[in-house]
Amino acid sequence: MLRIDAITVKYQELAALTDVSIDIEEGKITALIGSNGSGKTTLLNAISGLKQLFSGRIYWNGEIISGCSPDKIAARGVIQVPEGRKLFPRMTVQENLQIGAFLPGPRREAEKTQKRVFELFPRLEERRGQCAGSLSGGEQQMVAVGRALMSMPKLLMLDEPSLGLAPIVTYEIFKIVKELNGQGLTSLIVSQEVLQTLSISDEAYLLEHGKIVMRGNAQDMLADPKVKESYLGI
Amino acid sequence: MNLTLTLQSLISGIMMGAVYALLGIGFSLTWGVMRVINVSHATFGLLSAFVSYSLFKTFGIDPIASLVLTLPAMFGLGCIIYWLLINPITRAKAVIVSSMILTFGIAIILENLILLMWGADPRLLTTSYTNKVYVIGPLYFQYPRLLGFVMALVGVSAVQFFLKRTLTGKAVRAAWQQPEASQLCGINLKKISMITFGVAIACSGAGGVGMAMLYSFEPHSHNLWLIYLFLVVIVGGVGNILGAAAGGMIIGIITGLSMAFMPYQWVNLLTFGLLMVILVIRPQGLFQSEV
Amino acid sequence: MTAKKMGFMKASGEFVGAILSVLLMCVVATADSKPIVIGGSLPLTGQHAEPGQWIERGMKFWAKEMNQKGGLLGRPVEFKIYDDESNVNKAVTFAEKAITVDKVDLLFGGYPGTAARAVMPVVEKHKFVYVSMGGHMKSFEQGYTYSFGGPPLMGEWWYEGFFQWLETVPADKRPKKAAVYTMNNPIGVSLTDSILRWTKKLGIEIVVDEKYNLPLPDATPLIVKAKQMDCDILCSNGVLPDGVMTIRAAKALGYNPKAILQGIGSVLPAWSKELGADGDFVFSGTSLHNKLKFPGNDKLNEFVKKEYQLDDYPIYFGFGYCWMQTLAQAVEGAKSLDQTKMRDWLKSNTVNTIAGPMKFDSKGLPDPINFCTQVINGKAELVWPAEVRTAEPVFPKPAWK
Amino acid sequence: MAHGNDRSGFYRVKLILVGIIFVLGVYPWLAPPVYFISFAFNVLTYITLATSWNIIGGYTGYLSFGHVAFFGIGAYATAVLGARLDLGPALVILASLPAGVVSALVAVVIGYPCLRLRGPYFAVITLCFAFVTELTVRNLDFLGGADGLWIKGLAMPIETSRSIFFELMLVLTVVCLSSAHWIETSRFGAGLRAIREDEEVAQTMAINTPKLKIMAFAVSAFFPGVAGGIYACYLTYIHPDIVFDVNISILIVLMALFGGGASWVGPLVGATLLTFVNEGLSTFVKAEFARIIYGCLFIIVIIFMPNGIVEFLKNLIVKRRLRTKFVKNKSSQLLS
Amino acid sequence: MLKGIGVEKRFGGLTAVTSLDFEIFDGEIVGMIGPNGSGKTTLFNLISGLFKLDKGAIDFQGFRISGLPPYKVAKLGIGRTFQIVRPLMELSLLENVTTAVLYGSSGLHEVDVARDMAMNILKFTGLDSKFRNFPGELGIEGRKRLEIARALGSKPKILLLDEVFAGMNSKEIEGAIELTFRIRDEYRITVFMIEHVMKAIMTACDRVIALRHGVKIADGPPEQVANDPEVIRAYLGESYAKN
Repeated sequence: MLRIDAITVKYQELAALTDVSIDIEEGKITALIGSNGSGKTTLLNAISGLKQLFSGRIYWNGEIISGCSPDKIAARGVIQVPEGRKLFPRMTVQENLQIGAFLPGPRREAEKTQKRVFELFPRLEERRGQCAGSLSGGEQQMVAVGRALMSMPKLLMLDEPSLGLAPIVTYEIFKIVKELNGQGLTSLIVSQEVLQTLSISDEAYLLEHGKIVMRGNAQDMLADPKVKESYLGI
Repeated sequence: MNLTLTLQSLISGIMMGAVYALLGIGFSLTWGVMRVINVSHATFGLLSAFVSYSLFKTFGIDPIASLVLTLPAMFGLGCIIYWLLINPITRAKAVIVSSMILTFGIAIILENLILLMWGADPRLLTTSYTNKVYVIGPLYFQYPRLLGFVMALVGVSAVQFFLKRTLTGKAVRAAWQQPEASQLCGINLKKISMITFGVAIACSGAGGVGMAMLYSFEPHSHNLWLIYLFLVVIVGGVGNILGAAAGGMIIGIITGLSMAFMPYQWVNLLTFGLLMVILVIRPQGLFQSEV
Repeated sequence: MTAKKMGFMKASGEFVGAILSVLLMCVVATADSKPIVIGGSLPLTGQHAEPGQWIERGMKFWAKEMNQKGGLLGRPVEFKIYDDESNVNKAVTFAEKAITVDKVDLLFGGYPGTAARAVMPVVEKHKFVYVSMGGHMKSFEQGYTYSFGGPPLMGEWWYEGFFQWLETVPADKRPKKAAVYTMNNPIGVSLTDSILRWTKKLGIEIVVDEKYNLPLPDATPLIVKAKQMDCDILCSNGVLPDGVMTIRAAKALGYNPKAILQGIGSVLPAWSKELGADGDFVFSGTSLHNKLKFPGNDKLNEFVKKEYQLDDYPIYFGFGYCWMQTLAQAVEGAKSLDQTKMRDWLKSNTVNTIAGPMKFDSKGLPDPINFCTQVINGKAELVWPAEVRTAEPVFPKPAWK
Repeated sequence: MAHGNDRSGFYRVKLILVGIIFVLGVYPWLAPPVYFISFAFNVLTYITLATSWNIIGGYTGYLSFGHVAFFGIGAYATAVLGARLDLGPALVILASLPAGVVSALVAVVIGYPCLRLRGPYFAVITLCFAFVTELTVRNLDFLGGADGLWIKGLAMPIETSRSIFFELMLVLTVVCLSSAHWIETSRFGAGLRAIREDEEVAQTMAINTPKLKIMAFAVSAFFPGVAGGIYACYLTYIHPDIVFDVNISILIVLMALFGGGASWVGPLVGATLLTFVNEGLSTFVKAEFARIIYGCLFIIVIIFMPNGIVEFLKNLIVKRRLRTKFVKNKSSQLLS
Repeated sequence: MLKGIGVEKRFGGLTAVTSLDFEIFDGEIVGMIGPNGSGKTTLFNLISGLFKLDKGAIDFQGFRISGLPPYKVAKLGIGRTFQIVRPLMELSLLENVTTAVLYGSSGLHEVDVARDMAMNILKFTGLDSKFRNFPGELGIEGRKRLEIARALGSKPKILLLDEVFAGMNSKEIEGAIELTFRIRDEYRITVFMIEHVMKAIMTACDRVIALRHGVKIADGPPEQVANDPEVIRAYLGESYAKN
C-alpha cells in the first residue's frame, strides 16, 4: 500500500534518515520503534510531505507521492497524528474535529464520521464545546486521533500516541487503534512504548541512527534482546 | 468635571475608536497569523478611501454603497500582493523585519500612485448626510460618525463571524495555532495565508472609508493612520480581533477625554507616551493574544 | 590651512572669477536674446504640493505673458524649477544648485514658510534677491537684506483688517469673549499675533486658547468648550480640513457665535464646496485678492477661467504671479541682472503689482496689509478696507440653517 | 572581518582609504560650485547617520526606527547650548560635542526600558519615542516651539563656511566609521554580534547583554547627536519639521539595510548609493516616479538580496571566481 | 560543587521539576537520563539561569546562584550547551569561540590573544581546520563539537552538556565520549550531561541520575541505574520491567 524506497532525509548537511525502505501492507498495523533521535518522527514527516526528501521515493498504491505538498498527501488519505498531539488549543473539540474534515471529501461525510468518532470516544462528546487546550493529556490524544479519523484516513500514522500519558490511557488508545484495525484501517505506529506497541502490531521495524537495523514480525521482535539493547545500551 | 463635556467627548471618542478598530483588525490579523507586519496596511485603506471618493464624486455612488465594489477589489488586490510579494519572503529568517521593510516599499509605491492619480490636496468626503446631526437631550450625534461606528460594528462582527463560524475562518485559526498540524489536516497554508491577507486588506479598505467619513485625508494620511494601527494592535494584543476592537475604543476614549480636559496640543503626546508605557509594561497587549 | 594659503586661494579664486565674468559678459554682449533663467525649487510633491503647484502655474502664466511682451530686458525668460518634495533640506540645496551649478540669473521664491526661512540665510550669503511669502515676521527680523515679501503671507497681519473693521462696530455690539484654536505650526502661531494685540485693545477677553497638532483628530471637544464658556467669537486658526471640521462641529453642536474667524482655509474655493451654505459668513484675511481693482487681476481671472474652469484665481496662483511681478520690476528698475542693484532699487522704489503698490522697508516688507474677507454666498468677498469693499460685511452671523 | 583579509591586502585597503579621505578633505578647497559641497555634506551626514544606526540596528540586531530623535536632540541641544552660553557663531559648532553627549544620555535613559523589547516592539517603541520628542519640542516655547530656532551663521563667504561644515562633517564621518570598524573587530563588537545572533546564548556565554545593549545604543545615539549639531549650524534655522522628520529615520534604516548591516562597509555603501540615486532620480524623473522606483528598490532588495547589496555583490564575485577555479561542492560550502 | 535543594518549576498547571535534590561533585562526570518531557532540559535551564525557580535553591561552590541572571551564572563558571544546537550562525567558528573566550571567566580583553586561545580550543575539539567556516557548513557532529568548544571558551568550572550525542553515529559517539573524558582530564572541568544514548552514558559516566515526570527515580552508578526496575519501566513501559 505504502512503499518507502530507499529514502534519505537531511537537515541541512546532516542525514536524519539514510537509505530507509519500508513496506506497509494494507490492513496491517506496522510498528516503528527506536530510541530518541533515531529518526522516527522524521520518517513520518517525510511521508506526510512536511519534510523534503534528499533522495529516494515514496509510493502510495504505486503512485509517487514524495514531492507533493502536505495537503495533497493528506487528500489521498495518508493521515498523521503528530507527536505531542498538536491540537488547535484555542479551538473547541468540535472545531478541531471539523478542521479534521476540512478536505472536500471528508467534509461531505463529516456528520457521519463525527458520530462514529463520538461513539469511539464518548468522552469527547461530553467535551465538544470545550477548548482543546484545556483538556487532559488523554483526552487531547483522543481528540488528535478523532481529528485524524475525521479526515477519513486510509493509512493512519500515529506518532508517539502514548507520550506523557498514564498507562491506563495508553492502553485505551492502543485498544482503539487495534479495534479500528479490525475494521480494516491500516496503521503505522511510532512509539517508545515498545512492549504495548509490538503487542498490537503485525510488522515491526527497528530504527537506529536513521537506519533500519531490524525488520520482522512484531511478536518475534518482542523477544529479541537487541531491542532492549538499542534502548538501554546494555 | 463637566458632565455634558465628558459624555460628549466619550461619545465622540468611542465613535472614533470604533473606526480605528475597523482599520486595525486586518493589521492585527496579518501580524498575528502570518508574522507579517504590514506597514502598508493603512495605505491600502487610504487607497480605498480615494477610490470611494472618486466613485462618489464622478458617479455619485454613496461611499457606503461603493463598499460593495471596493471590498472585493481590495480582497483581490490583497491576494495578488500576497502571492507576488509576501509569499517569497515568508521563508526568510527574519520574516517580521523583512516584511516591515518590504511592505514599507509597497507603501511608498502606493502613496505615490495615489499622488499621481489624485494629487496632493486634502480631500473631504462630503455627502448629503455629512452635516446631519441627531440630538438626544444635551448630546449630539453626528451622522457620519454614527455611520462609521455602525460600519465598524458590522466589520468587526463580520470578521469575528468569519473566523469563528465559517470553515475557512476556522482553517485560518487552525493554520495560525498549529501550522504543521493544519497541513496534516489537508489545509493549504499558502492559500489560507493568501485569503487571510486578502481579508485583512479588505478590512483596511472598509476602515479607510470609515476614516474618510470622519477626517480629511490626503496621500500622506496613512502615516498617521499607521501609528493608530500600532496603538490599536498593541493595546488589544496581536492577533486578537475583539482585543483590537477594545483597543480602538480605549484609545478613542482616552483621546476623546484628554482632548476635553487637557491642553489640546499635548493630546498626541499623551497617546504616544501611553503606547510607550504599555509597550514597556505589557508588550503582549492589555488583552490575551488570541485567535 | 594657513591664512596665507587661504589668501592665495581666495585671490586665485577671484582671478578665475574675474576671467569668467569677462567671458560671460562677452557672451551676454554677443547673444542678447539668450534667455534669462530663473531657478529655484517648489514643493511640487509631498505635503505642500497643492499650493506649490498653484504657485508654479502662476509663475508660468507670468512668464508666458512676459515673453509675449518681448521678455525681460529684451530677453525671453525661462524657468528651471526643481521639486523639493516639501523637504526643507532639499529646498536649501536646490537653491544652491540653481545658484552655483545652473548659474541662474534670478531666483524665484519658495514655499512654505519653513522652506523660505531656511533658504533666506543662504540667498543672503549668495547675494541673490529672493521674493517670497517669506515665512512670517520673525524671519524678516534676522537682518537679511536680499529677502523681500512681495507680498508676504504674513500671519501677523492676517486679521488686521478684520479687527480694524470690528473697531468701527459699536462697542456694545462687539463680541466679548473669544475662543482661540490654533494649529501648532509657524503659520498658526503667527496668526495669533494680531488676535492677541487687538483683543486687548478692543477689550475682548480670550477665554479659551488652545493649540492643536495637525491633522486635527476631532473638533467636537473644541466646540463644546467654546460653547460652554459662552464665547461669542470663534477664532479657528487653521487650514482647510481642520477648519471645515470645526465649522461642521459648530453646526452639529448648535454653537452660534457672533463671528467666526478662520485662518487660511476659508479663502480657498474648496471651502464652500465642502461646507455649502454652512461655510458662509466666515471672516478671514488675505494678502491679495482676485477682486482687487489693481490692474492685472482681471487678466488672471480670465486666464484661470479659460484654463482651469475656475471663477476666480486661487490665492497661490496669485502669489506665484505677484512675486514674479515684483522680481521683474526690480530687474527692469535696476536695468540689470545685478542682484545688489536690484536689491537697492527695491529698497528705494515702489512696485506695482496685482496686490497693489508696495514699498519695501529695511526688513524687506511692504506696509502692513489689512484686507479682510468674508465668505458670502459661497464666495470670499472683500469687506475691508472700505475702499476695496466688494460686499457689505454680515454681522452678527445669522443662525445655522 | 576577523577572517579573510591577509595583511598586505589589509594595508592596501587602508592606504586607499587614507587616500580617499585626503581627496575628500581637499575637495572643497578646489572651489567646486557650492552646491556640490552642500551635496557632499548631505552624503556625509547620511553616511554618519546610517553608520551609527548600524551599531544598534546592524551589529546588535535592534531595529531602531526613531534614530532621527537623536539627530534632532543634538540639533536642539546645540542651538540651546549656544544661545544659553552666548557663544559666537564659530563656537556654537563646538557645542555639538556636548550635544552628542546629551543624545547619548537620552539614549541611556530611554534604552533602559526599551531595550528589553525585541523585534517589532522595539521598532514601534523607538518610533513612538521619536514622535514624543518631536511633539515635546514643538510644544515647549523655550525651544522655539512651532516657530523653530535661529542660529547665527558664520560671518564668512558662503564657500568658506560651507567648506568648514563639510570638513567638520568629514571628520565626524571618519571618526564614526572608524568607531564602527573598531567596534566590529573589538570585544565589544563580538558581544554585540552574539546578542544579534541569539541573545539567550549570549547570556550563557557570560555576556552582560543589558549593559552591552545600552552601551551600543548610547554610542549609536552619540554620532547622530553631533551630526545634528553640525547640521543645525549649517542650516542656521531648525524646526521640528526639519530635524525630527520621521522620513530621515526610515531612510537611514533603509540605507543601512540596503548596503547590508553586517559590516561598516554596508551603511557606507548604502547611504552613498541611495543619496546619489535619490539625487539622480529627482533631477531626471518626476518625483512621484522617482519614489516609486525607490519603493521598488526596497522590495527588490528584500526579496533578492536580503543581506544587503554589499554581501550580494561579494557573493556574485566569489561565485564567478569559483566557477573558474573550484569544483561545485566547494562553492556550495563557501556560499552558504 | 553544584547543589540543588528542593528545586521546583511549574509551567502553568504543569510541574516540570518537582522538589528535586541533586549534587554534583568536583571532577565527576554525571549523566542524567529520563524519557522525553521528564524535565531534564528544564533543570539545565534552571541551573544556567534562563528560567526562574519557583521553589528551592541552587548553590554553586557554596554560592547561591538561583535568581542570578544567566550571564552572571556563566561568569561564575557554569558553561552549557543546548540540546538543539544554537551556534551564532553568521559568525565563523573562530568568531563563535573567540566571543566566548572574550567574555568568559578568563578575563581576556585583547582580541588577538583571545583568538589564539580560541584556536587552541578549536584544535582541542578537532575543528581547527575549519576555523573560517560558518556553523551552517558543519554537520551535526561538527556543530555539537562547536557547541562544546564555545562552552569551553568561557572557561567554565562545570560544563552542562545537553544531549551532545543525539544524532551521531556510533563512531562519532566514541569520539565524543573521548572528548568528554579529555574535557575532564585536561581542562579539569566537571561534566554534567543529559543523554539518551545509553551506550555513551554507560561508558562515560561515573554516576547517573534518572528523572521521570520531574522526579528523581534513581541516582547511582550507571550499571545499577540501567537495571533499576523503575528506570526500565519509565523507558519501556509498565510490563517490560517484569520480563
